[in-house]
Amino acid sequence: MIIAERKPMEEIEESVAEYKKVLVAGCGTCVTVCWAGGEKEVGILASQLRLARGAAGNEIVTLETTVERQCEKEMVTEIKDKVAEADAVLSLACGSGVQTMAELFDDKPVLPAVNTTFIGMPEREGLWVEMCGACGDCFLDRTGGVCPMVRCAKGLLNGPCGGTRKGGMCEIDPDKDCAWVLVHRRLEKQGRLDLMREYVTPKNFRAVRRPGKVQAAKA
Amino acid sequence: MSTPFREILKKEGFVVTTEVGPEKGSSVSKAIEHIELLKDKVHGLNVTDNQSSVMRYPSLGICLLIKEHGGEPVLQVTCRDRNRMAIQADLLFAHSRGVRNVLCLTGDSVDVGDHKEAKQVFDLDSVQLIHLVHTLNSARDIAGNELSGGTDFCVGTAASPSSDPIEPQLIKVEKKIKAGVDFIQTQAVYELDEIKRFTDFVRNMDEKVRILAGIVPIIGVKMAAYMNENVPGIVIPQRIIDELAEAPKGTGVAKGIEMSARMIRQLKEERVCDGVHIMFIGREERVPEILEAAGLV
Amino acid sequence: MDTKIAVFLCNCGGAIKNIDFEATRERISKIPGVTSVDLSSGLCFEEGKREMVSRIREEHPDRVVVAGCAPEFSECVFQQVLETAGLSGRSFSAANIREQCSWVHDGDVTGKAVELVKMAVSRVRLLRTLEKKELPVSREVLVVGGGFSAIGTALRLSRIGLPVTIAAVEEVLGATQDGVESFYRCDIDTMKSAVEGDRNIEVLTPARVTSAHGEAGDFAVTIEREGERIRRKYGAIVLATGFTTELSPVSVKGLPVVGGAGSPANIVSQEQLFRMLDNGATARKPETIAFLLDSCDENSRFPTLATLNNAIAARVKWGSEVYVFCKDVKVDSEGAEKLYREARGCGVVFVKCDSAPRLAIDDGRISIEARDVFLGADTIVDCDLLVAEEVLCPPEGTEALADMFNIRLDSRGFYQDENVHLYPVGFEKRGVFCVGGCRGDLEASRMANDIHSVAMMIYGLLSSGVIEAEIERVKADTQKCVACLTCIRVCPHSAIRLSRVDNGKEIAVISDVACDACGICAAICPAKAIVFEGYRDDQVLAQIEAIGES
Amino acid sequence: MKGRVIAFCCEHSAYPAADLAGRLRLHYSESLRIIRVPCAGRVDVIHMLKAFEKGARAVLVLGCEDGACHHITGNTRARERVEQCQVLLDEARLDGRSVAMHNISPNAPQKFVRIADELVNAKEQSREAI
Repeated sequence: MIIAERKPMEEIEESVAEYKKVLVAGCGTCVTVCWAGGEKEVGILASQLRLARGAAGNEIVTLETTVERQCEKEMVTEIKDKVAEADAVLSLACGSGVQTMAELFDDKPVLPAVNTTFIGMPEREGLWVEMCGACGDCFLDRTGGVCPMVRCAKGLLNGPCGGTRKGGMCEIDPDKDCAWVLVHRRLEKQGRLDLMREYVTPKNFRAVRRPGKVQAAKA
Repeated sequence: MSTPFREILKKEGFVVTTEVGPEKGSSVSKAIEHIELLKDKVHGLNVTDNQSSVMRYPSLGICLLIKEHGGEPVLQVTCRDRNRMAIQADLLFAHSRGVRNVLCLTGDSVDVGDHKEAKQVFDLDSVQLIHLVHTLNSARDIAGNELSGGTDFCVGTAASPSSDPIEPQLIKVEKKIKAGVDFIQTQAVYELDEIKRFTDFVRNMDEKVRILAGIVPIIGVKMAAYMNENVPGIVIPQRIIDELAEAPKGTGVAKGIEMSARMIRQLKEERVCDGVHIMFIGREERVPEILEAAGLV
Repeated sequence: MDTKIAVFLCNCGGAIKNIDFEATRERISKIPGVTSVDLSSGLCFEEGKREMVSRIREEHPDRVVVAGCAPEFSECVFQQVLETAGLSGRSFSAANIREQCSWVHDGDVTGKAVELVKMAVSRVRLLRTLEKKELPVSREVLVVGGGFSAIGTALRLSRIGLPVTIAAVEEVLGATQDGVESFYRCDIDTMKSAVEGDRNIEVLTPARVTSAHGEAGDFAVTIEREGERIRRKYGAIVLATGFTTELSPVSVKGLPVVGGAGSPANIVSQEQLFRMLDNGATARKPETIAFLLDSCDENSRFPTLATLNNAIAARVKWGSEVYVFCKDVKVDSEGAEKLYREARGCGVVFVKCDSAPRLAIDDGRISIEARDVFLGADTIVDCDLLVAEEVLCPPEGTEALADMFNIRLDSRGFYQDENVHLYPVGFEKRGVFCVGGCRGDLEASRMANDIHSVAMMIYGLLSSGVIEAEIERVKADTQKCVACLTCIRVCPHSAIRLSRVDNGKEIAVISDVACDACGICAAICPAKAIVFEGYRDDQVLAQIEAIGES
Repeated sequence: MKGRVIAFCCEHSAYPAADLAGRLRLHYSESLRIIRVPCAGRVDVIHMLKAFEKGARAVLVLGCEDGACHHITGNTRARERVEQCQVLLDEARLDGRSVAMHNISPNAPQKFVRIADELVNAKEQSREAI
């Protein structure tokens, strides 16, 4: 799932400073799940904006909506009337949602209210960790299902760097596991440590050509 | 010509630079040949940086050779292969060895080169790179730390006046000029009007920036077709293709030289721009012929 | 049609003096939707209630607001009145103009009273009624454990008519206490034969609970016994897995001598000493015995009783010199004070020391040195038998059971009961209970108390065969729920699970039985999908809206 | 509703504490308005923000004493949300101290009155300061 977090209020406020009526648009999928841009966050941000602008004597009118998936044109189209009513759209969707909205309503400024951070999973309630770097060349089969591309601070492919802390923690953050220690534990448990001994050739960074495109097999 | 390039740029005259392409390998004999041949005929020798994303002998290495042989090198730096730390370190080294001119470029994508699976760095872009050079010039690194000795680089960059659409390109040129450049080399251009418009645009912003029109001789119909097809930002007009088509077989190179020289004369006489940058890739030894035909020697 | 709201103003038999009820009535009657305002002086008296019923029958309001005393006492009274008059009890809202207005302010009390009524009116307007259902429950109870408290609970439940299954990991019931009943102060044999003769109790040994899910009245449990898998439904589950003890390591010059290999034979546990005293198996009566107590574990109720009993027995039977090294003697257990006096009386010496005693072993004799707090000097005792301090621990498998029933463990790994003052034997997970040693440092008399209270609670829950529940009081909107699992992770009552609904979509489904209506989920839901009737967002916000309106 | 102070009171602790204050005739600021909630954990950030939008001078969230929450984690959740709300208010350049969380037991009416009065007075002073 895509993880995002809300931008600092100051930044958001600055981006809508010149607008009087703003549509605050949430997304009902990934960013709802990661508490960054669902209906609850839409309500909070809209209220906070009204309070801030009201206190500054520069009142703002907010409209609120949450689209099931902002990265789908068909779903975004459903809110076109609300968009038409507003001077600008403040989107709490991931970068993909913001761009879909911006493309569909290309005469309106569509402004991001969250920073899209990574693809991850919840470690516990309210805490998400990065799991996948969308490299386009998955080699989790060789690493016991732990991706060192993103879970190692240096993205190393052939084992840990020399900085692993006591207890198998990362040199740059004692709260984070060294990915290669995790790989080792996992492969050891499965009796497949030989996999870790194999040389991993330099990564094929061409696997995802930017901009990425995936064409599904024709049905 | 051992006058510093920066001084040349300040003078009224017509500036001429050309390129030395490093070889793919540790041998530098060919480069030395070209340096010896060209160093006194032009104001500056550009050394390409893994040109077309093909891994080669480093630009910086050839620049040092140029210095050793008494020429004036222009160090090309792209953002593709090095992050901001490596670029700064290289620039400090270059400066310590007398290299004084830097051409700040984005760099081609690795997709077009011979290491297609490589990770592209692009930690910075060309505008940020220009800022970086100025920061070093003020004796600081871009993290804000003071340096034991700063640099004093003359900063250049490149532009594509034939791009379509041109507007976004011009906005970027505008940012580069604001960041501070002493000269701009253009991508190969074949229409005087285009250079004129570009020069006007730049002069409007900053009169002091010198513009060197990019000259790439076209030596055959096939080459023209290939470039039109595959090199973004280059448009070879039909009249040039026609003229090449009429040339007798085996005279393509001569024809290309002739047409380039004609264009250089026009540029100089009509004061369309401040100089030229001649890129005769793979045929560096024939650059003097162009210069001669254009009356620049 | 607009909602018709009837407001009843009550001056509480004149106890609300400083509010101008006439003015209040006038101002309230202007609130849109308020169709009648009645004044009363004693709405909760029989006559007041009768009057209220007849007014409701006359006026046919959809909703009722009572402005008077605190709803804490009167809410259920008025809800019954509404039901008598044919309205749902959920059509009611109170305006607390007595405790939170009249009695605490001077000034414009009438103005505030009007505002409080407005708040109640704006809330009551938005209330929805809920369907009530009687959900059938299983009356069978599973008791996990095979010791004193497990058997005791099973017998007690059986006696009040509930069928019981005992599942214990031991080979036979009472294995721990076997042979040392009087050490544990329980008559396990009699209890065991009572179980054998009880057709209402089924015993599964050695058996382990391997999975459990569901809610109060309806738990599906899998029990494994010797490779056989038994799947059953239970209405309630009692955890009675007891405790074990470990000898606290004692070290001599940094070398552990208890708990490690090569531990001297003359360092024993309380139970070992009890057996020695009981069967006279020791060849030579120890001349001097020392006990260590409470130097590393504060939870010493059980070890204190064991120490006192053993110390007295050693004095009386063997005539040994007996020393007890302790910080404190905790005598809050039943009979402990008496035992302590008896021990002192028969010559047991208590050495109060504020730090752990130091030990030295020389040729089999153990020398104990400790600073006596009262003497202010070091005391050295050479003994030929040392009774090591015992620390209570949860038995193996406690964590697995806690995971299974989603209940918390305290810092020492015992079951953390919901609220030690209010519901010591219950958990936040309704229908799951714990008794006895598995919830900490309890002695037999307290265990017996636990057994009584858990039996009462289970009787209340299951005896009628049904649990009455309001349907969908807290509910996740099928359309809005994105199955983010947040509510499931935060629910303190483990009342929510992921479930496929009719259209095949997986969403959070909240159990009407297990839900305790706290609303934590509704507040945290990032999709605003959880609707908590009575405290919906709009119902809360409507009250805020009504404040200060005039 | 300019100037009102809104107190979200948990029905297991703060609400009975307020009632007890009433029975003991302990006076407190008239501007206090109590909204009854089943647990402090029910109070959502948006409830607090909307109260300020409506012109509330301050918002109080009152839950059970630490470790004695009827719903185990409700009071700690409430505290987290109040802290979040404080940040949100500060970000909006309002005074984050206008919202506060307190733990209270049902038999502590004096504490209820003290908390209420302290917040009301603090806000009054800060208004005067402005």
